Amino acid sequence: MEAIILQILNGLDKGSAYALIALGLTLIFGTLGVVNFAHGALFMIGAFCAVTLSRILTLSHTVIDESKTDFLGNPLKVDVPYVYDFFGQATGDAIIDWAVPLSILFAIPVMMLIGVVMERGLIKHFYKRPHADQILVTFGLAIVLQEVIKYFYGANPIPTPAPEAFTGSFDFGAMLGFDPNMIIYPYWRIIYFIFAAIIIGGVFAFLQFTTFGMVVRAGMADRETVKLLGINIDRRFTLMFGLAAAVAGLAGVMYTPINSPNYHMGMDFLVLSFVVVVVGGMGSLPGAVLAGFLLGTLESFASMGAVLEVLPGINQIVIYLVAIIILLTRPRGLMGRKGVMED
Amino acid sequence: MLGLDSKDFKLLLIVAALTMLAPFILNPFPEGSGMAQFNAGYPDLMQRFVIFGIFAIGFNILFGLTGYLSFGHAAFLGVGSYGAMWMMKLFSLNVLPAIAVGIIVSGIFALAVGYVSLRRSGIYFSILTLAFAQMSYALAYSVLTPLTGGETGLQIKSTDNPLLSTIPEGEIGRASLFGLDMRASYEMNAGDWLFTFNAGYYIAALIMLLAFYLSIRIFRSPFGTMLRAVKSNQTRMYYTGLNARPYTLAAFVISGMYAGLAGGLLVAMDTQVGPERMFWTASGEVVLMTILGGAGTLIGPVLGSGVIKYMENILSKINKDILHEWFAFLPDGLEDFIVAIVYPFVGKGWHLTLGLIFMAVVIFLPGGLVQGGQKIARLFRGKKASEDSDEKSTQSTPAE
Amino acid sequence: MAILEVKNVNKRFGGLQALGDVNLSVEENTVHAIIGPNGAGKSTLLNCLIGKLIPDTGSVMFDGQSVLGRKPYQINQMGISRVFQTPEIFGDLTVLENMMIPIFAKRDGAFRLHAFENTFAEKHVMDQAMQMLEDLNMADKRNFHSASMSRGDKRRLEIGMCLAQEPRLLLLDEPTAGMARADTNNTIDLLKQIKEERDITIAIIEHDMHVVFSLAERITVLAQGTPLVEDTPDKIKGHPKVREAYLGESA
Amino acid sequence: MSKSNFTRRGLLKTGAATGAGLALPTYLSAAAHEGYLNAPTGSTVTLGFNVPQSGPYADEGADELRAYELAVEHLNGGGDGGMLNTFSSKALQGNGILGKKVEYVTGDTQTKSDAARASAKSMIEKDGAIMITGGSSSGVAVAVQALCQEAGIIFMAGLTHSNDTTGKDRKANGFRHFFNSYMSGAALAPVLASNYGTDRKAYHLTADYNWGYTTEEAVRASTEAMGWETVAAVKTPLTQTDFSAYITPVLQSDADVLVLNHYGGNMVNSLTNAVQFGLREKMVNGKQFEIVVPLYSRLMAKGAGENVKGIFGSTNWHWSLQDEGSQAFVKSFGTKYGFPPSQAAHTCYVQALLYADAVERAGSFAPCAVAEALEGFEFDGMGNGPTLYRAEDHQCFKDVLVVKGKENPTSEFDLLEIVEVTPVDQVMYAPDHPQMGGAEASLGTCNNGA
Repeated sequence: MEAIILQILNGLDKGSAYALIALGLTLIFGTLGVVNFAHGALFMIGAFCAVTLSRILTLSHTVIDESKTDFLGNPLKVDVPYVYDFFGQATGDAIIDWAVPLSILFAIPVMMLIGVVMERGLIKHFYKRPHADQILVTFGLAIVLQEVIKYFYGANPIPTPAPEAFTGSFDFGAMLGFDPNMIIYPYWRIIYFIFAAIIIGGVFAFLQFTTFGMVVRAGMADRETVKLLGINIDRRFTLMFGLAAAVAGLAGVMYTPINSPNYHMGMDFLVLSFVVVVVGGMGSLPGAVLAGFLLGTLESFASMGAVLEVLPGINQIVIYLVAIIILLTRPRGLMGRKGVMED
Repeated sequence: MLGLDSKDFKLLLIVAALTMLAPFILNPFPEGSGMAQFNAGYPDLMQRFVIFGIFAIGFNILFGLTGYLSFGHAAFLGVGSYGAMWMMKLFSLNVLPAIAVGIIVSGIFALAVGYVSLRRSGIYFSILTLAFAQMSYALAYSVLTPLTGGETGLQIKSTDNPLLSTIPEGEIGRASLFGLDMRASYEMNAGDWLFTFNAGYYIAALIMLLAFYLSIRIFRSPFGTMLRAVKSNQTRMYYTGLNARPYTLAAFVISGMYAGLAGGLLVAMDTQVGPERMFWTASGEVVLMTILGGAGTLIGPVLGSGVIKYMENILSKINKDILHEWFAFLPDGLEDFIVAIVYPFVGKGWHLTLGLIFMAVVIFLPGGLVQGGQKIARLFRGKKASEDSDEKSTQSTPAE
Repeated sequence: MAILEVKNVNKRFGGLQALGDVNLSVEENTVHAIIGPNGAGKSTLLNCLIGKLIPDTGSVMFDGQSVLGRKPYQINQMGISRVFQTPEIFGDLTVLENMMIPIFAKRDGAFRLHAFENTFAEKHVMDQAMQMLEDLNMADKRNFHSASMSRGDKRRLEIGMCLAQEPRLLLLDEPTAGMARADTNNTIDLLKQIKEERDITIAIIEHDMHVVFSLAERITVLAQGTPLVEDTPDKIKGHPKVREAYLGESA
Repeated sequence: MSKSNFTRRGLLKTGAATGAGLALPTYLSAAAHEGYLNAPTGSTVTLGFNVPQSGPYADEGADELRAYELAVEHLNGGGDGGMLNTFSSKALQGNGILGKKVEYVTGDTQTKSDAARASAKSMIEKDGAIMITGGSSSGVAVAVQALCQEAGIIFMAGLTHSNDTTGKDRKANGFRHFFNSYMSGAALAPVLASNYGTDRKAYHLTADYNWGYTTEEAVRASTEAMGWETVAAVKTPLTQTDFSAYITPVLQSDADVLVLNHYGGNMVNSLTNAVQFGLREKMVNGKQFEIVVPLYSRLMAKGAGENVKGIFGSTNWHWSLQDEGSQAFVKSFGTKYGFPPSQAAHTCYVQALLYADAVERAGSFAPCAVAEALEGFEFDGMGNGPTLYRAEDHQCFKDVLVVKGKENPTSEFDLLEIVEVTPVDQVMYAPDHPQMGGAEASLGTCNNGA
């Protein structure tokens, strides 16, 4: 029982990451009709926004500490962050400690900007091109972005911990009447889940209740007609791209304390998020979210020892297996529309 | 000639000449010179050029003609390799039966995967093929270790004793063609130049020519026309009394067999196979090769695979020392500056250059490298010729 | 003799009765038009004939054999060809290749792995295709990229492709929809010519009365999913029920 | 037709064999000259450094490359000589190898066996490399080692820890200085027993590939021999990034130790996740829950950040060692690059020197002669104390370091502290040990490539 509850929690947690990435991916596809292979790279850049901010916050000048020596036996150079100078050590530490949450504020404008520049500078010219061309150009872009990050930050994972206050875990079990310490869940993962829910809800509300969202949804359904109505749909689509980039970026920022970011983390997620989008149904926002959570949960359950004993290796293939079954029984994914991306 | 019209025959002759003379063409720079770094005329890379050429030619039969974008083609390459490897380990070190088994095994696997995947089209088809390939990869890496050797993969070991081959005690079996070692080379010196003629390369090249010839025949056949009809308009196809499914399945299996052939050849040239040959990035690579060269064109995929393999093997080996050597003629400060500018794009940064090339090609040459070649050819031929080709483009000469 | 016999066909989509007890019989070697206002069920009926939809009840017999449950390509192989509202041709192929495909289909059936012949060396197929293009006055356009032709030419090509299969029944779904006047007249002329020169049955669904009355020998009027009346064009013109249900409205 | 199975470009660089002109194609066969492949005939000799430059191990590869560049500098008499001054064998003179200036070529393994072999082949066929070295994973090491055996080139393995490299996949032309899974297990077990007691229940998470298997096997065998019980061993996919689904079952098991048989990105993520789930604060059966990471590397410890503090593992070498060999190496590396070398850099540097030394002692570059010089070679002054290159399996036997994550690091490099230097006797095993492929495993015969 405890095991099952925990795996559901794991699934929801994993699912929220899948859902956030898939949401942006399907948003871009639904509005712009573009298959964006660089979407994983946007997630990765989001994560590196957090790394960058924490680097900025820890920008330091060096002080020589004569009492200690470095590995060569010279007097040790100690880095003193400028924030210490500005705010004193205690406040300075607190600010550095909160680098990841602060990065949200930092990442939103940066990611919006990257998204808009990407759309205006590159993607815009590919709306009418075949999907194959879109794949090639966005894949090329993904490689370039990845290599640029690798050039500046190296290939090693970079630890970006959550604020001290969130490092513990929450004891669900005690709350539900199980033995203590049996069902515990890290605070940050709970925060990630709530954060994902808020973002997803926000995007839905935005599309549902604002005029902007209505126009965009109309544009998703029938671009030409909306254009005929004299509405500048292009500018709105550009903003949608920025929004999708920001969603992916925020997913990345918040993910950094869960796993240390590295330059190829986007590629690791790319294939899975495509599977999620397609299982959900191309162009369907609720489908992407549903499929994200579904596949996340299934993956978690497949990793249980009891399951693996019966079906060794199932944890490695379960997502693909389920994707195949769903695509064969529900041709357009869980919630896809007919005729979308079938040619 | 050979059932080809004169234009196609000319193309085949050109490709034949290029592959046969590759040891010269790919080694344009004298040994020991600074530019020798760019020489690609050594057996391993030449073999890879033609083998991945075969892989891409096969992929193009599916993608270029029918428009079905398989994102799991590397699985067939891998399965072909494993099949060929076991054949060599157990039966005979002769490469021919090994390659044959590679083709057959891949063909059967492609039939199964294609039968299921082709129930869907568009990106749904792509994801289905991707899912099958990723499953193959994951299983080969882990659960199927007894069969695949896991991460380490399979090699011929001194303990392997193929049924039909006798190996001297303590020696490791080597792939051969009726006794001709795949690695046997004949070297020719000409001044400062050195040219290597490798048995394995020529065998692979001949097979590639055969594969290329068959692909021309398929492109020009009624079957090929039907495949293009599938890409163009499936509705009309069905209402013309044609069943698109067996056509796409046949194309899928044929291209799977090409991949198996490439996989078998890889093992024949270098007796080793590992599961990462089936990873999705490997499938993505053949997609990129084909689009980069020009999907649906005859020669495009071969060009595309050449460019990518060249990058991977030549560009990645350029290190800082070599750069300094090249730019040594410059004043010190300038030399360092230029090296600093160039360095991020070569050596460990070769992926960056590759990504930039992908983008540049697709932005400026929507038809791939072949289109670039046509543009250049048009420049040279001048105005009159350009009118000709304009007319041609409205007349849609199918694929070249 | 009736070549196509539709009996008691019903088709519902959820709460909507798209077709209710449709009975229709098309005589061999006639031009039979099916008309009716928007939403009368013309397209649904057509889709039931060619295998795209399966009726809930009733039977559709072609030349004594049921077409129900067969795939579109199988029905086509039985001898029914269809021309679409928007021309469906192989846009990436040349006009000549377009024309050769139905001839291959007729010769080789639904699938054949003829991977090593040369398309243009198939002399017999080539001759037939060229002959058909001559008949259509399109021989000079044989190397055109078919997607870049005018709508009228595409329609002409599509009809030609259907004829090249030598079908016994040709179904036309609003063949002149969205066409300029000149193209419409060309198409009417083409169809007239076909009717005169070939032994072929034509069933036509059409909106444009001009087209219907210049071609049809018999007309079935469909309204709200049920045949209202079936008769010769002259009689239909004067029929009060038709006037009320259809012509009256559109006049 | 004469068979030169691999070509030998080195020959031409010298110009010695040129000038035949177009008219007279010459049959070249290595055998005709020196009797082995890629024999250097001019004033230089080329080594091939095959390291990961792209992919997850790129930083480790970059560090290996730095070490090789330093080794080449020292071999050619440049710099401060590094370990040449402390190395017990004095055959090397600082004038290159056998008087030939050392040059090198580099390649990218991408941590894929195909790419690694392609890269190694190009070094052998195109650049005339006489020896290949480097790498950061066992799959690559085994694949390249097999290639070098076929080709007739010496392979000096870089960072490879799987038993298989010198176990069931050992080759006559391949040599490994780095330690292996068995040694990790053997060295760790006593330390674990003395720190955590002998009544422990261990839960293994194992990366689902060869290295993971051998490490799990080794650690299990040696901890079980100390009285520990293994309650579960779960395999995790290599491509896994989030290990929460594998960590949570640990919470419910009655295990009180978690062993992470993971390396690289897997290890960084699984350890981070395990700490997130509060495993380190957990008490089971009145005992503090503990985590063990059998193979540590400083670069990976850096990736895991705070999470490594207090966690035991083993390592081949660490820059804080105080013997003069280590100090000399740290000094020259640190002076040149500004930070201390990693264990990957150390093993690669040492391998390059050992190869050069063996050539000097053998008086020939011929692989079989070099192999003979390395087999059974005993040396000291290379940072690991007295070391034996065992003839039976070409594995180095030396002391193994048991380390633990440092509680109060003074710099970003000061992440591990040495807990114990396990003497070589404790990690010794028979060449036909079952974990090493048993009696069947054999080196085969040495191949000169001609």
